[in-house]
Amino acid sequence: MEYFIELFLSGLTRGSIYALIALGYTMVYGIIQLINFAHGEIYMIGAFVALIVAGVCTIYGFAGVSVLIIAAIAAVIYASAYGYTLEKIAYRPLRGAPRLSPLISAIGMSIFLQNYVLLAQTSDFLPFPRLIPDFEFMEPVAHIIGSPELVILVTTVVTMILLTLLIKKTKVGKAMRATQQDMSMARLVGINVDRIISLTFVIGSALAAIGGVLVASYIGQVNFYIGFLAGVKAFTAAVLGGIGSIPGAVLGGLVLGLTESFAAGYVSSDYEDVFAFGLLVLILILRPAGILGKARKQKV
Amino acid sequence: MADKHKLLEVKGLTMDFGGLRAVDSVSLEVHEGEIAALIGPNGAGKTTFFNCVTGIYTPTKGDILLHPKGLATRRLNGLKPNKVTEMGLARTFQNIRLFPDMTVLENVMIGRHCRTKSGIFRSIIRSRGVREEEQQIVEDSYQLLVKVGLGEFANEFSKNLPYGAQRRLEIARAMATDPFLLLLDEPAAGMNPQETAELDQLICKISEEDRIAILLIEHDMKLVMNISNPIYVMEYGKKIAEGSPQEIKDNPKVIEAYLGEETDA
Amino acid sequence: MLKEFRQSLLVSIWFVFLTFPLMVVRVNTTESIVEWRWMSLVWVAVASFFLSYLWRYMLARQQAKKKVEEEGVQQLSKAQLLLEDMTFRYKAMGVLLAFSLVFPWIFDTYQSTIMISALIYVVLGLGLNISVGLAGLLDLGYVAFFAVGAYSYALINHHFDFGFWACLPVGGVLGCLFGVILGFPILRLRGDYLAIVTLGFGMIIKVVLENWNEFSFGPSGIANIDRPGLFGIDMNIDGSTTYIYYIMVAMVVFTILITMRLRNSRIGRAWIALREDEIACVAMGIDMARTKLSAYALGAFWAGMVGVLFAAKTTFINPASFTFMESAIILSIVVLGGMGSILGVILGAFILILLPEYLRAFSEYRMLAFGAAMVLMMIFRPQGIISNIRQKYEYKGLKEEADNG
Amino acid sequence: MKKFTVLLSSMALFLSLAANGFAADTIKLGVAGPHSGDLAPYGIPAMKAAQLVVKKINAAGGVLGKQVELLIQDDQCKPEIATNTATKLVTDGADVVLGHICSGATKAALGIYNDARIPVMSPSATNPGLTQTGDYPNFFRTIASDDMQAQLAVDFAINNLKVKKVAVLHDKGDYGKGFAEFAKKYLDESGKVEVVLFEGITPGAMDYSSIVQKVRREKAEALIFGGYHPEASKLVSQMARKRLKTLFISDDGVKDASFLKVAGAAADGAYVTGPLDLSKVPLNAAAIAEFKAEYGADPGAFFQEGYSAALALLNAIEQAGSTDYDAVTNALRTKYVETPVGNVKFDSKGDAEGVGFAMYKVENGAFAEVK
Repeated sequence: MEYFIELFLSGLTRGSIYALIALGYTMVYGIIQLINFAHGEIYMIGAFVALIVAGVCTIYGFAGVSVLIIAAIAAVIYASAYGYTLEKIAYRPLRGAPRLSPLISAIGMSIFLQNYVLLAQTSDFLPFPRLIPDFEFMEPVAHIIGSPELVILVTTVVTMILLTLLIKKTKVGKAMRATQQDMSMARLVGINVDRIISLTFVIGSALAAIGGVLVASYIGQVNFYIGFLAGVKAFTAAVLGGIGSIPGAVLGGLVLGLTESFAAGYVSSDYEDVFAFGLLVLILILRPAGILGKARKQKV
Repeated sequence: MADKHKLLEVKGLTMDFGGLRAVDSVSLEVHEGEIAALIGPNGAGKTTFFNCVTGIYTPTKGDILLHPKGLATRRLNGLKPNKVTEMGLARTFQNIRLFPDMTVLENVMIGRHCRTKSGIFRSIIRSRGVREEEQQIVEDSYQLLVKVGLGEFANEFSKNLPYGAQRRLEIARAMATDPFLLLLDEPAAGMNPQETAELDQLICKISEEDRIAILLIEHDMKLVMNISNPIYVMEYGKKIAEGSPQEIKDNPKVIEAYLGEETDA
Repeated sequence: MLKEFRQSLLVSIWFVFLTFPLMVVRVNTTESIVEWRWMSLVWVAVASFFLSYLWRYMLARQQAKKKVEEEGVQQLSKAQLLLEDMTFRYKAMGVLLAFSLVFPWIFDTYQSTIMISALIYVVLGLGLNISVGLAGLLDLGYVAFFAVGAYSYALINHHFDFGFWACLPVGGVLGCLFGVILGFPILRLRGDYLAIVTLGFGMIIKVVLENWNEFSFGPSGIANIDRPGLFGIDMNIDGSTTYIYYIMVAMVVFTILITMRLRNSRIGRAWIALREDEIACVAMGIDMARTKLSAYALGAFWAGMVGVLFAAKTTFINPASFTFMESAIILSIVVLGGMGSILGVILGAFILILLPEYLRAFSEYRMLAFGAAMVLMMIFRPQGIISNIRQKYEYKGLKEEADNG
Repeated sequence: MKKFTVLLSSMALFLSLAANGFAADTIKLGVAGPHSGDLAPYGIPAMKAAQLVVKKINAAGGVLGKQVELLIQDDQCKPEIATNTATKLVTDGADVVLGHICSGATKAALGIYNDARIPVMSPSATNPGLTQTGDYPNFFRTIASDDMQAQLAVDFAINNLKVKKVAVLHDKGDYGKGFAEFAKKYLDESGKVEVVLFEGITPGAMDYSSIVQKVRREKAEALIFGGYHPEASKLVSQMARKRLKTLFISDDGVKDASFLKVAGAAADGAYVTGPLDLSKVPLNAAAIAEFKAEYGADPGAFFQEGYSAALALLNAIEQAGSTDYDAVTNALRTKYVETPVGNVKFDSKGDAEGVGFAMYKVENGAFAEVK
């Protein structure tokens, strides 16, 4: 039983990170029906910026939680800026182009950003400072769930509540939902659609950056390639949950994380990825719109 | 009229989207040689009705029966669109759906696909039979283009055609599938009066020369009243009237439905 | 003028801000050293300032071109007109073929090996072109079929000692079979879902090859695969390379011939129609599932076949050769060359494979350039280097027109 | 057809003659390995070592009175590129080749060198099959093979650490899985230890906490990991996080400064195998000093092995008195040569005699040899 709980918690931790990244995919897809393939790279850039800022801060004498906060804020700002620029350069000129074009552009951007970081920094794995302290009160259960896991879970839940509030309660959120429903209609009623799209990228990138900082301080290392697999998995999560649906992304992330964790724990980690993608194919065959996705009738 | 062969018979067709009933038990018949029309205000469910008949949607309830001449009756519910087309029912689209990066001629040649049969291996070997079939496709398609008045544009990209010509190209493409019943979804939308008049003639010509029955959705009342009989009227998913043009003109329900719409427009 | 300047200045400042932490700062936490590379900041500032001018100019040009096209005027560049000219085409093809035949006698063995690699990518590009370029099915796991072909030869050769020629069709057929098996459940999916699922399949095949030691010998791979045989003649490395080179040339010619015929056939038209508009396509009586499956499986066929040759050429294969990056490179060949265009794909393969080979000094920037080129191509020249030219048909009416006019 | 083959072979003959003709003025030492891409850190030190050796020897009059010329080729550690670079080196008339770095690339390239009868010496390809299958008579190496590491790790676990239950993990890669499989084989053969877990982990996966929990559930006393340092540091960090006290034993791929840096305190107490401590070998210190003088930094991975291989190859040509294949390989097998990895000659399979591994323990952020 304890083993089950252990696996459950590590699946939950991993799943909530997937969920954070998956939200960016799902929000962007909901609005412009594009798989933002470079989203995983935004996550990686977030982690890298946090690493650099935290490193500089530590060397110049800051310490403890203040470093974590400064680094996280820098990561969020920079990831958002990259997300914003990404949309402006690689996707906006392609609005109205055949569907394959922005997707290929996104793959190109993903390769570009990876190699940009590789060349600007290094191909080595860099140590990420352990910014999350070990809490005293967690010590008795540390072998099951450690402080970083707790911080990850709490941060994820808080972020998601904030996101839900933003989308449900604010004017901007309403505009986002309107744009998602019908872009041309939203434009007619005076919503600045371009700005809403930019904003979606900014929010999605910020969430990815939070995920990046959390993961990096949890596992303690960063390199230019971490975004690829994380991005693919998070996208899988978004599709699992039903792409375009925000609760779907969260659910998909958790389902995927738990599946991987239980598969590794009870079967074998040899075929971890096979389980993840197998689940995806299975769900897509049984429920093409994903677990929570609504089957959208194509307008003819 | 009763002695004419019944080609399409729709009984109590109902289509739900989630909680929304877009089409509510609509029945309709099209006989041989007829030009039937389905009219109604925007959002009445006409296009949804078409989509159900042509297999793009699977209807929630009701029967769609096809009685090809000399063949057994087939129920179309839930059949894939390409099967429906193979059975001799072709359509055009309200918002034009041509293949933009193919030439005008190729667009029509696609229509011939389901009536021809060269497979992958034979296409690779390109035997005499395949070459002959290919040439036949080209000739047939070109003849259709000439018929709709687009012969000179054969090698243009279809995206470069003017709007009215694109509509006619859609009709030619649908004709290429050798249908006995043609479903036209607002063929005159966006056309000027002269183009509409030409379309009017074209539809009559197809009906008379090719012995193809036609069911059309249209907003242009003049066109409908000129050429179609019978006319079915839908509003809010329900059929509210059917009959000859004269009967429809005098039907108070229809007048009400249209007057209501005209104030919007 | 001033507005332009201000805009460029803003862009420049924005990029300086954007690239600052990654390009300027390098931090070594263990030794507490921060390296500040201010020079790169200057480069970024200057480059982004001028590139933003270029960017705006190109965008404006693109817009203008679009407008002209919307007005229905068809533009064919001089190069395209030249290509349309049949006599020129035949002459050019003759020269190219002659050149490719004498190539190994003019250049050394090394050049031939490089050329073989490029030709392998030509075939891969042409194969992927069938599913992506013609039928519009984005396949991000194409390398999986390449792996199927390579492993089928390596394993059959290892266990049963069958030769290259016997395995060549087997590799192709197995690739095709895998295409059908994988394609069957997933081809109902919408375009973007297909992309992620194929990506997943690519990864799954690699994971299976890595884990299933009894079958695939795991990550250590299979060594000492036989080179192609020629009536049992013993060949040294030079001879064998030349021989493989000719096999490859023949295979490319064969591939071109067949894809050309397919493209201009009833099947090829159905693929293109499917790419253009799925709904209209099925409404015109085309069986979507079968058409998609045939495109996907045929694409896989070429990958499988050329995989056999790949294994025979390197004589050693392991799962590390079949990564997502390979799929991405093949995809960029198709995209840069021009989706659907056979000549474009060939040119794309040569540029993408040969250029980095000869510009070894810049090899670090290879992937960076690939990525950027994919984005820029999509924005400024979505049709690729050489856009697809549609076939013109001869019909009776044409002659009459000419007589009348 | 016959004509064609005649043409083919005469052409080939011409080419090889031409190559030999050019080769007459200098001794050509080919160097192949990853010099770009993410694996470049493993290839560049050996390349620089070759440059240093050649510079020194040329300054002293060269080999057999001829100057030594370097032919450097990048293979990015990819088998398919390695065959191209090998062909390039053969075409350019290399007499001996130092390389390749990765086992996969080496396997792919060796056939080509073998056909051209060129001796090849790798400073780093540790795959046992390279020497033990006897498929590659032209192959030599200045590093010991993986099975020796695995043997050492297993012996150490059984005899020194006295563990009874061992979990074996690997990164599914060529090197890591090979090591893990040998470790499992030796553990099973010993009969004293139970292998409770044998699994691959996914490099680049977000975390390894499930597998760490699994190691705990199986009550393994020691974990033997085959792979490289990024995964190893992730594993030890997560074990520390989960308060798992299982001993960690790994291979040479983990004995890297990055492991200490990235894993930090969690690395303390980990055991890794690595080449014997060479600080006592006089030539080793000299080689490192040479490097520092030239580049102002510490040499990276496989520098000593690369330096030794370059020395051994050129020495063998000198001893043989020609670049003839049989003479050179014979010299390599019979004549001792003083190198940074010790005074070595090569056995009939191509492995260097007297080159082996030692066990190191991480103590206070450094590797310390366990006696």
